[in-house]
Amino acid sequence: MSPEFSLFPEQASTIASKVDALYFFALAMSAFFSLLIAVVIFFFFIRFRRRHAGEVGARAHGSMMLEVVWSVIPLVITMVLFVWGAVIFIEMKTVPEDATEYFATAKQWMWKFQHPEGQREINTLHVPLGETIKLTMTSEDVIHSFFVPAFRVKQDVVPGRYTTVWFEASKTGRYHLFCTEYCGSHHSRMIGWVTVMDPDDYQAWLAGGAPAEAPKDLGATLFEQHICNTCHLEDGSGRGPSLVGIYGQETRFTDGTTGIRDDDYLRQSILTPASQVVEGYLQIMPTYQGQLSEVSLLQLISYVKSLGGAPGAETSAEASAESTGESPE
Amino acid sequence: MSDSSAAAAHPPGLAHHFESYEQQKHSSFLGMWLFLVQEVMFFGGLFVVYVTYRSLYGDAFAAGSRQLDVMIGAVNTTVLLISSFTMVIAVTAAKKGNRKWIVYGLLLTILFGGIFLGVKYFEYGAKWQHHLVPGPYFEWHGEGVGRPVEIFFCLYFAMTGMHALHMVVGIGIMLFMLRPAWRGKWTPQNHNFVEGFGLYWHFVDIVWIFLFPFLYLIGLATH
Amino acid sequence: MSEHHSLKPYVFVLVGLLILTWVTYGAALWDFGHPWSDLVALLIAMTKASLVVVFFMHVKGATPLIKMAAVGGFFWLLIFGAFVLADVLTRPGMLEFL
Amino acid sequence: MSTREYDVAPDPGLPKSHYLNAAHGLKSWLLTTDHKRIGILYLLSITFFFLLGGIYAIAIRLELLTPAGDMVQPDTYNRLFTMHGVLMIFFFLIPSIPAALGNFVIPLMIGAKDVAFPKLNLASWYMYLIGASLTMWALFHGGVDTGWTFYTPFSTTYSNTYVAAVAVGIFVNGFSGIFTGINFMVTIHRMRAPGMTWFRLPLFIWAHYATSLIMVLGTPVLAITIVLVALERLLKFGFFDPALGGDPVLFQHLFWFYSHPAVYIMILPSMGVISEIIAAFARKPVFGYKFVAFASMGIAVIGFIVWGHHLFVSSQSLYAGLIFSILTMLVAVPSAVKVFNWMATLYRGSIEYSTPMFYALGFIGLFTIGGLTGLMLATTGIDVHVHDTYFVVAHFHYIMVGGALMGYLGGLHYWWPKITGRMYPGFWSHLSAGVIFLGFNLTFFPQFILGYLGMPRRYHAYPEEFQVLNILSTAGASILAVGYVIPLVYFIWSLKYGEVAGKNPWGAVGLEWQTASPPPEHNFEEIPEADFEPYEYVEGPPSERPYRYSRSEA
Ligand code: HEA
Ligand code: HEA
Ligand code: HEC
Ligand code: CUA
Ligand SMILES: [Cu+2]
Repeated sequence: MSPEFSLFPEQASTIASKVDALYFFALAMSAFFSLLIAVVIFFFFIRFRRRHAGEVGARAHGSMMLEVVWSVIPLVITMVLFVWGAVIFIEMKTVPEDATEYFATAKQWMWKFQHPEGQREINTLHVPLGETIKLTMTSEDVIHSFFVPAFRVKQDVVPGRYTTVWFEASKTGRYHLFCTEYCGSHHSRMIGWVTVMDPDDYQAWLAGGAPAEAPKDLGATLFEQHICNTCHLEDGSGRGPSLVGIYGQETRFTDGTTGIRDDDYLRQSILTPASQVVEGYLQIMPTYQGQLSEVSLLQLISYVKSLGGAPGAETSAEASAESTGESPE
Repeated sequence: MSDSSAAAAHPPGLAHHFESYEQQKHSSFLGMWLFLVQEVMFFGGLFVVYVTYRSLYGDAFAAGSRQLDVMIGAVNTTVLLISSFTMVIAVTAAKKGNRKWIVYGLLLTILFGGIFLGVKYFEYGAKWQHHLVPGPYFEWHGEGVGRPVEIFFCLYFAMTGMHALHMVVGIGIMLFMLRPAWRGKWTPQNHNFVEGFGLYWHFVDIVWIFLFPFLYLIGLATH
Repeated sequence: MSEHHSLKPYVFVLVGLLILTWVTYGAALWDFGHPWSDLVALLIAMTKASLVVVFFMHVKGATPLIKMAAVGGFFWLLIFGAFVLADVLTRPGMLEFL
Repeated sequence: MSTREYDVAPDPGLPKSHYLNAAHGLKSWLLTTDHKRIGILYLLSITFFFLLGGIYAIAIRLELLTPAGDMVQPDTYNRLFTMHGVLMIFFFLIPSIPAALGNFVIPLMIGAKDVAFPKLNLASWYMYLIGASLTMWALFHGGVDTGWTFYTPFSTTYSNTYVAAVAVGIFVNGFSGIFTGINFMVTIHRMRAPGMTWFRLPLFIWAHYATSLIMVLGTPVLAITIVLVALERLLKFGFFDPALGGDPVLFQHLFWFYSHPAVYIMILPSMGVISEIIAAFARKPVFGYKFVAFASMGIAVIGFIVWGHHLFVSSQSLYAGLIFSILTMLVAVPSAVKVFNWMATLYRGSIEYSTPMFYALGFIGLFTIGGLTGLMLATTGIDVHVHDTYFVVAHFHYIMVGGALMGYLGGLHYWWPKITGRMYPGFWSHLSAGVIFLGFNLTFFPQFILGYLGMPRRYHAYPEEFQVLNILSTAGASILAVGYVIPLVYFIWSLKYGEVAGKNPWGAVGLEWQTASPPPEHNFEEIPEADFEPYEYVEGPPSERPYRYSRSEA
């Protein structure tokens, strides 16, 4: 089961080969300069060793030309590294629009995952091959970090906010999942597996699992349980604004500032509604701090998102809406 | 500041490793200024935290700010500015070698510094009574949620507390300065200590010049 | 350092400082809108601080080195704050505050 | 093999009166304001903490010999690497060269009787001692388990170890650094001997000027950050814990605002040492003196605005990540300038094979590898993969152990005759330099591979496929340990049995070599004058070499 000893990690995501190409470039550059410097030093060391006691070195004080040359060359090389790295980094940080949203909550010392179809897993995550997967993550306690070496992706999982990571697996198999942010006693045991399956196998796997409700449907239930629906009516006639179609849109607050309604904003609206009050409404929404678990929050948010909003926002909702026959927007 | 072992060949008040009063004076001022640079960065850390949370929790900070009494803040600012002025009196007197006025200047500065701290003491007391001290006792009944407002008060206490601590140290040093001042230790040639201390006191004043608007005034306009 | 030890200039500075204290109070009552109110307060505070630094702390007439030290600390703090804000203000959903 | 054949007029013995015998008794040490004695006090303290930190390192390596966490409990392991990091960084490497060697030689090099504020200097040592004592107190009560980075909210809310005690310890110790920094800056500005203009200063002085700048501008931010952590921990002030409304990433900004520049506090003095050694043993002025000098300042200044490269995956904004990445790249330029100028200094030099020189060459090679892998980390696209893996561990050990520590050892070997008046045995010192170099590479090179394979750091137990490389690393560490014990022995031995060194055993240029070894209490018999350019080596048989600058010898 455990992988064999090797000197290089497997490539199992679409981004892995891009990272490796850059890495090899940097490695070759580093090896070149390290060797160059070592060889030159050795040569000088032998060639210019002291021949007799009173000898001194040549009186060379410097050369402007040389200084410029050996400033500019490193500058150029590092700029290449920067730009190339930035291209990959931006790609890593920009979630493709067609990504399917999965959820992860980390806590000391385990990973909890939930699939858009509702399946839950602990310390393992099954994903279909070739599909773009977006993980929305948060932590219940300290900072953790989601790291799958074979995918070359990593993202800290921070309490109190949502972070995302995306990947598209390119090879079926079982890959290590590590927590890479030190998080206490069993940091080193907060490891698991990501299993990449053929889409068909994945469907079979899903079917085999206990039937579960999608997060957004669970969210809809919570929305009623926590009487959100008493204020947030769909037509906007309630005491609170309608939540239909708001996701990803801009809003104005009473203090004159504006903001985009993203995941973090929704979370803040539910936990600390008074920190930003939507223009035209009174500050009457109660705080739900301490009443909703991180998992419930994610479900509520995915419900709000399923009510539609900016393009690309409701992708996961759309995907699941098809199965339930409910239409967003 | 005198070093007994090597003092023989050296004029009084000039440490053994310096060549001249001039060198000693420049050294001690540069040292003092670098110390103040250090202080700027020290308080600066707090200001950066402040600015960050102010940009994250604008309304809550305004709400928290409204809990402070602006009048008290303004009066205390005045008191502190006057104490800076009385410190200038002491330093100017030291330059002239007027030991009587060094002592008066210091006494006045201690007085105004003391008033400032006294007022702060009552302000803190009021915060305690209103459950505005962060931690388990904190309670918030005003507009906005408690947490961000609590952070405002965390910063309020950290910043004013650190400022007050600097004043307490300053007043302590001034109390120790009274005796040598009266005995005429500081002369027109050598009064680096008084002048250096003056810099410290003015710096503490500057910190407050920023704290006053940041803590007391930000909530005035809204509501 | 100037050799005429008159207190008169310092009285003017003190009066200036006191006036500015009440000016900043008055300005705070006026709503300039976000973030201008804060900036006005900051500007007045900086003016006051400069008065103290330049006159009370005798940076006027000090050696260039001392001048650099006096400016350097605040300048460095500014850089510190600017780069922290470069993150805080550009986090998703934050840029709109600018 | 004697490396001192040109020292034609050996002194008959140690000078009659010098700083070591100027006063006697424990009190004369504990209350001394002599920068040389304070340097010695620091030297002893940091050696102690290096050995202690090294013992922790050995324990770490032993645990990692096998994949299962079978030697110590997980909590114990976490304390091991935390204490290792804290002791090595705050109580060994940061004070190492500045407070021990710098304290000793800076006033000598610029021709001053002492530092500008001798009492502050002593106070700084006591601050160090108090800080260290608090840390030791926590250590005896079980240590701390937060990692040396104290990330919140783990450190403020979840850890149940003595975080506050260590925090206060580091806080107090911070002031030792601030005092040293202020002292050096004023000393360098105001205490230079006549004729010692800025561009006649040894590069060691430039390096320390830059270092002091960082100490004064950076350390206070760490201090206040620690105060906030302590407030949050003790009084539940919610600065950083999201459960209390705080922002944990803000803590990381504050921490790294100090701790990244702090890595330059560790490396710049080492670079200063290397410049001295290379010039002395190639008998040649440092090539591009002004560029090397300004490179120190450049590194210090740019180094302040790159801290965000530790936060690429922390949920810092994408935009900030890119800014910090490009700024980090810029540090490579002054670093490269230094390396290339050192190489050019060797060119057409008259190179003597001596222990300090071996360390200097080791430094250049290992620092280059460490620095170039640092650039990989600064490349955002690569760092996402290797962040918080052993790749980072390897990077910083290459720079800190391979670079900074080698520089420190080189400096110690270079100035040891000045400090003690005696030489150490050539054979053993050459041998230990070799053993350290080999052991070092065996310990840390495999960690680069481990890191890219994905082995996370701060792991008590690890998957089996990583074992082979870990065994190599542990084997290297034991060789390394032997390498470090050898100098310990021969340095102590030399105190009594070492050959008397004389004023200037290396035939080096510089004011510190113009006074007796060990120097008299007030450094110079008469105030020296610097009417020579830096590193001005002049041809001729050593006996009649016209050291124009040395009045007393002429
Ligand atoms: C003395 C200590 C020291 C020094 C000097 C450095 C120097 C550098 N460091 Fe390092 N670093 C650490 C100690 C140090 N570091 C530590 C302790 C950590 C981990 C902290 C923790 O998390 O616990 C760390 C972590 C660290 C990270 C974060 C990694 C992560 O956690 O993901 C990064 C990322 O950018 C980085 C980059 C750099 C760079 C670019 C330099 C540059 O200054 C290097 C410049 C030098 C060179 C470039 C070599 C010389 C140049 C040539 C020979 C010429 C040829 C050059 C070219 C052609 C370009 N370091
Ligand atoms: C100056 C800094 C410095 C130095 C010199 C070292 C030196 C060493 N370090 Fe250290 N290291 C750090 C700074 C340093 N380290 C930091 C900052 C961390 C990160 C901590 C964190 O994650 O929070 C770290 C982490 C770290 C790890 C990663 C732990 C983990 O992430 O799980 C490892 C693992 O191999 C390691 C190994 C070593 C080794 C083998 C040495 C060797 O070079 C040590 C060699 C020295 C000796 C072996 C001492 C020899 C003397 C004796 C044995 C004396 C015998 C005793 C008597 C006679 C009484 N270090
Ligand atoms: C007592 C009435 C009330 C209840 C109950 C209530 N809300 Fe609200 N909600 C409001 C009001 C009023 C606003 C607008 C003012 C504000 O932003 O605080 C609002 C704003 C919001 C917003 C931001 C909308 C926007 O346009 O940006 C979200 C999201 C939200 N609520 C979600 C919820 C959820 C989820 C629940 C239940 C768990 C809930 N609310 C329960 C009254 C309520
Ligand atoms: Cu979770 Cu480490
Ligand atoms: Cu860094």
